Amino acid sequence: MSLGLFYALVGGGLFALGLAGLILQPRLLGKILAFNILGSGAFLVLVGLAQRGGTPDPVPQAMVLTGIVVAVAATALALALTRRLADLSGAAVLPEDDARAPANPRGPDGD
Amino acid sequence: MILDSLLPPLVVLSSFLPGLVIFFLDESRVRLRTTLNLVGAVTKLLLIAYMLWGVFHQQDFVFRHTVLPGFDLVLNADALAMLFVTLSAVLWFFTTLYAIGYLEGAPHRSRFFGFFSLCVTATVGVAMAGNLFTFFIFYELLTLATYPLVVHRGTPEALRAGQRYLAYTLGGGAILLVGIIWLYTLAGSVDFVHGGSLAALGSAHAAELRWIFLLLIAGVGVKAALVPLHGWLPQAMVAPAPVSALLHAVAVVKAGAFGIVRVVYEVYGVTFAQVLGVLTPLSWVASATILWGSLRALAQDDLKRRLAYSTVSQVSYIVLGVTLFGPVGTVGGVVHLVHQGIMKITLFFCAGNYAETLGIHRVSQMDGVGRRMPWTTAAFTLAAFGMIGLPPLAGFVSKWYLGLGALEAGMDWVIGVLMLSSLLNAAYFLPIVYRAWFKPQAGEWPHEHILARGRRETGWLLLLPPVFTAAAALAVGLFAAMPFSPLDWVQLIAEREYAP
Amino acid sequence: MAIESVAPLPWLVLLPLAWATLSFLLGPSRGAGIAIVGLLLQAGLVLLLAWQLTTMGTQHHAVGGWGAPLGIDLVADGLSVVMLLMTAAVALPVAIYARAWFVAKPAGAAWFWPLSGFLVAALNGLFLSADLFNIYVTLELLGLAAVGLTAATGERRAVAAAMRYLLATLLGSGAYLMGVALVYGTYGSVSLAVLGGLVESLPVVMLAAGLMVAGMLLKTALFPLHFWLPPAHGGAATPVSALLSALVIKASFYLALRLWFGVFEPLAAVSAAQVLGALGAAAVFWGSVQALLQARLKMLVAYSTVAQVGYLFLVFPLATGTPAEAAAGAWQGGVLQAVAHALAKAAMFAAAGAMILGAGSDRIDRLGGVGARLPLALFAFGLAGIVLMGLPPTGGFATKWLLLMAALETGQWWWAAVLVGGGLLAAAYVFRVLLAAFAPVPEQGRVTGVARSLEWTAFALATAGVLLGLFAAHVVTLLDVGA
Amino acid sequence: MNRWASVAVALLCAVLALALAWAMWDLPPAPVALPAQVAGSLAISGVEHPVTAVLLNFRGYDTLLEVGVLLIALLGMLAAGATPERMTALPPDPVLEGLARLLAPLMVLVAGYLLWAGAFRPGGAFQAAAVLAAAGVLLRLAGPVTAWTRPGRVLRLALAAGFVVFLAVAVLGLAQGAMLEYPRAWAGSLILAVEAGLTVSLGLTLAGLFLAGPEIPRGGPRT
Repeated sequence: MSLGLFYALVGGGLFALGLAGLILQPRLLGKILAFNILGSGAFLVLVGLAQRGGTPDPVPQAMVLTGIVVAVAATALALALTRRLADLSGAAVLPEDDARAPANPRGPDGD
Repeated sequence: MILDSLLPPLVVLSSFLPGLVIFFLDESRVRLRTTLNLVGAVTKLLLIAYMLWGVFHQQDFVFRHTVLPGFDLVLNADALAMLFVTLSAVLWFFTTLYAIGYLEGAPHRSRFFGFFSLCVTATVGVAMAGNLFTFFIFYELLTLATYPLVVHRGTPEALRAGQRYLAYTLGGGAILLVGIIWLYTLAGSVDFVHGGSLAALGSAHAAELRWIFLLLIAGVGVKAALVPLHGWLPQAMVAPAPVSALLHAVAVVKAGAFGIVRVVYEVYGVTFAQVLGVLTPLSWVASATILWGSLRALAQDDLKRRLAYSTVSQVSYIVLGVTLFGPVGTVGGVVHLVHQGIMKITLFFCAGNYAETLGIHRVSQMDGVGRRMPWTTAAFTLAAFGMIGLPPLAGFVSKWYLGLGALEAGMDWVIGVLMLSSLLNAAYFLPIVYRAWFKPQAGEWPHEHILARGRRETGWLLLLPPVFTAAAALAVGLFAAMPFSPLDWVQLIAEREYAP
Repeated sequence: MAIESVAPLPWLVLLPLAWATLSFLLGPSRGAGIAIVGLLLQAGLVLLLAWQLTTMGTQHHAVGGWGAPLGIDLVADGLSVVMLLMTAAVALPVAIYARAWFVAKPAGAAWFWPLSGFLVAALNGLFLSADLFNIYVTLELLGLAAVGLTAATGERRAVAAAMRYLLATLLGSGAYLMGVALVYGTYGSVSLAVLGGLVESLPVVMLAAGLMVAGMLLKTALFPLHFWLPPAHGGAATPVSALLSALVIKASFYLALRLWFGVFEPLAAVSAAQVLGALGAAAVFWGSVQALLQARLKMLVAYSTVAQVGYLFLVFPLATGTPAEAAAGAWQGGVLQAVAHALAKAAMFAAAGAMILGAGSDRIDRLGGVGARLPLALFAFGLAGIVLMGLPPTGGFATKWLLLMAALETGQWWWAAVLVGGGLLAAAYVFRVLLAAFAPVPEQGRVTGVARSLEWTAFALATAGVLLGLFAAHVVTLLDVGA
Repeated sequence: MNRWASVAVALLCAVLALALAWAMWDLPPAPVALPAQVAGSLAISGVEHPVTAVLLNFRGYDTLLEVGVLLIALLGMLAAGATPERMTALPPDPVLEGLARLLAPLMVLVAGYLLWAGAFRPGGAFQAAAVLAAAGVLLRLAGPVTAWTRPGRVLRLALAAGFVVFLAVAVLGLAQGAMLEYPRAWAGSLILAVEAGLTVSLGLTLAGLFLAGPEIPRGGPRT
């Protein structure tokens, strides 16, 4: 087994781990961490699988750089929203009832 | 000629465009709105007069626009189309006049007249549809345009009636659509062709074609108020009188009956339909509807409800005529399309006049109304006699040809249905006429809105339309043998349909 | 410069990026004017592109001059151009609407213009890209812009919805990225053109395709992955709701379609397609019933989107492993449904927004009097509803027609039942609103007027949805280019 | 979520991991060999390091959009609204502050080096920007820099500058025939210009992801 393939296998495991965490973690911070694990898994597969033959490949490396920046941006936005939500509702979790359109506590003022 | 092919869409647009403009007009622009209405109505009549002349001389007016591959929007002004177009355009003109008088000072008139025009647009489209797709398009448009008219008053009762109306008609539309598409996948064409186009498929698909026939007839039968699909019609009576007049005489119910005519004659072909054996069951349904409608009418005290059940019954004469195999039966059925329209619109105009002038809504309140409103009552009487089938009125001509057609088709039992139904007609119309003319007035009128001024018993815009249509009901019976009478025109259609 | 030499492809991405940046530089709540000008130019470019397509066929642009697989290619075929037309046709009226909306309701206005500029750029970029990894970047651009717009009112409900939406969209693109990684590892390229000739039925490719399509299902909110959609679409500022429901979910649907019937065609299994169809059918019924039960107008409209998304996925069973002619019809029907729904749903949200603004409440039972005071908005709502019901002669009908034909031609009558039944359910929830708005009000003058442009843009969008049905043949012709 | 559902999710994810491993285990070599193509075109790319060449030339379009992603993440944070300052107030620490003031210029220098080095060895705009952003975070934590809720005109210009330069270069390329096509002779300089712009903007944006949002309570951040 080449080093590249090893990375890729680890990446696959991290991806699955992240997926499980994203679904199962109740707290938003946990979900955000899980997303980062999931993303890292995908990056590892991208770089590792392409280099399983041993030759380094600059294309996936560049792609992963791009991907990391995107992930940083997404993480930052997620953290900001979490903080904002915690300020507004007092807890960094998603309200369970939201999908069912709760009554607006501030009265029927539309948007 | 390019212009000739543009005439059918122009006829459609002549009410669509004014309707669209009216919809966005401010409520206070009474004069502009009236002008637009009348300009549209008159333009339509002129266009139709020109086309009638052309169709008589075997000229074709066909418009075609491809919507999707294999799906053409076709407007074809054939003889049958022109019959219905003329009927609806003429009656629309009168109804517009009537509605202007009827709604004077009422709220939401822009909305009303906007949808009113859309409604006639849809009817004209139904009439000129050259294939089932086009028919379906306008058939559904008709549903949508009439819904706001039915709920126009906005009362809980009206809203309920509207809901029921939608449930029936949209359901019917969905069934119709499935039938059309099934037929199209089977036959590759759903064009209206003289003599039908399905005979070529032969008996290999007989079972499927019977199912499709059921779907199509059920789809259009909802609007034609065939029993047991008639439940929406009596409820829709909450609409203002001009709407009821239009619904019963011109637009909705007629579109359904007209659809049955098209399906039997020009999709299946009457000969092929006979071979498939689908006509006889349809004639049973029609007969049942005729008798059931009349029986229910007997039990109604509300004048408009009584008229509504009468419509259920009368429209099935058209369906019955269609099922009588042979040209005479065809004449009887199709000509009733016109005759019933003229008579029924008169009756609804009169009912509207009673309600609007004196607040009379029930048969039991009509004692002695003939002396207070002689012109209206005279018109009512003429139309009622026509419905019963007294000679020389329009209804007599229809029933005469239906009877002859039944004999020709060897379905003698239909005569019995016709006679029984005429008796029932008499039983629910004659008491009204008797009360109106011969009973003394019993106390005050329920709610007198419009006072008599000299010889004028009510507003002249309310009075003139029923008087004219009643005169027409007499004229089409008296002069049935004259060229260009409805009967003459229908005989032309029947000749073309049964031509070898 | 001759008009033939203008290359619309790169400009379709650069132009919205430029006006987005410019409006950011101008500062908070600024930039409506340049956005509208930019969108007008964009509409012109797309029309030019459509014309080029019909005369010269599929259009290509090799970014950086390298060409695939080293560089990234932009390709505009019929499907791309129809999607681009849809984007332009929705974004322009919505921009005009938004300009008036934020005057009346400033919540969420601050960074609306730059965010929506990036959103439009992402959409255009996604529809044009022929490179799997580049598509990933456009997906993320699109998703984050959409989340930012959702959260922008700063209200608790909106922020919670945005958070839920963000997690869903990140998970979706994460799964997609994993698929890209597997594909690159297997074939050494992410260019659609290169992969087109290489893809075969290997386990790793099946896994990649499964992950990518699943990611797109989540982003398109196909039942039962729709949980994030109603609060996000129902809770955002109205112009945002219109953009999200009309356009954003279509991007991921487009991608699912592109992949399934494009590079992954050799793997497409009838059984998987039937599953997608079944989920679509469940979405139609679940979404419609939920819409019927909502007390709030915008939530009703949002659940209607859940239902309408279901129709989109009927394409898969109808066009996978079926005879070529039926498959072509189903495919056309699916794309037309995406466009018809985009126009109608944007119109519906716009009209709903105007009605809510006028009535001062988004509760459906408080809409009484709207019919009298805001007839144009209500009319637009009704027209849009008719498109969604699939009644003739609208775009929704053309869609339903094509799908029904395909269903009956291939003997899959159960999908026909879904189409017909779904139309009736749509009628039920649309007329529920109309009924409420027709109801007379005891208090005179409770409903106030709104800016005219709010009503007119809704009406224009709805009319476009209707006219689409009459001119569907043109769209279908365009769609066939390069298909 | 109840226990059984959790177990089911965990099991499914485990199955996914195994499936991924099995699918990746014994793959034949990829039919397309991009590294060779990259190497073949490196000489005309304007830079010597292959990753930088891919990042800013061959797939520069990805990078252009990715800068957009960063910018909208920042916009999204700003749009979601300001939240009150939640940082626990540290006592003013002259040592910490002094150190930060000393380190910051040094970090800017390192960023400059990384930017320059990117053309021929690992490094480049992103690495440089990350260091710049770290400097910003450090200064914020140590005190001298305050948080910002709404960027002013100058700050907006700086935030967007990198993107604007990149866009301008993309448009410039159209004159050559394709978006982002660098003229051969100018490729190196243009890429450096883009990278310089990006370093500033990305550094600020990344720092902004940390700095943006908190509303400064009355009386300054430290009270």
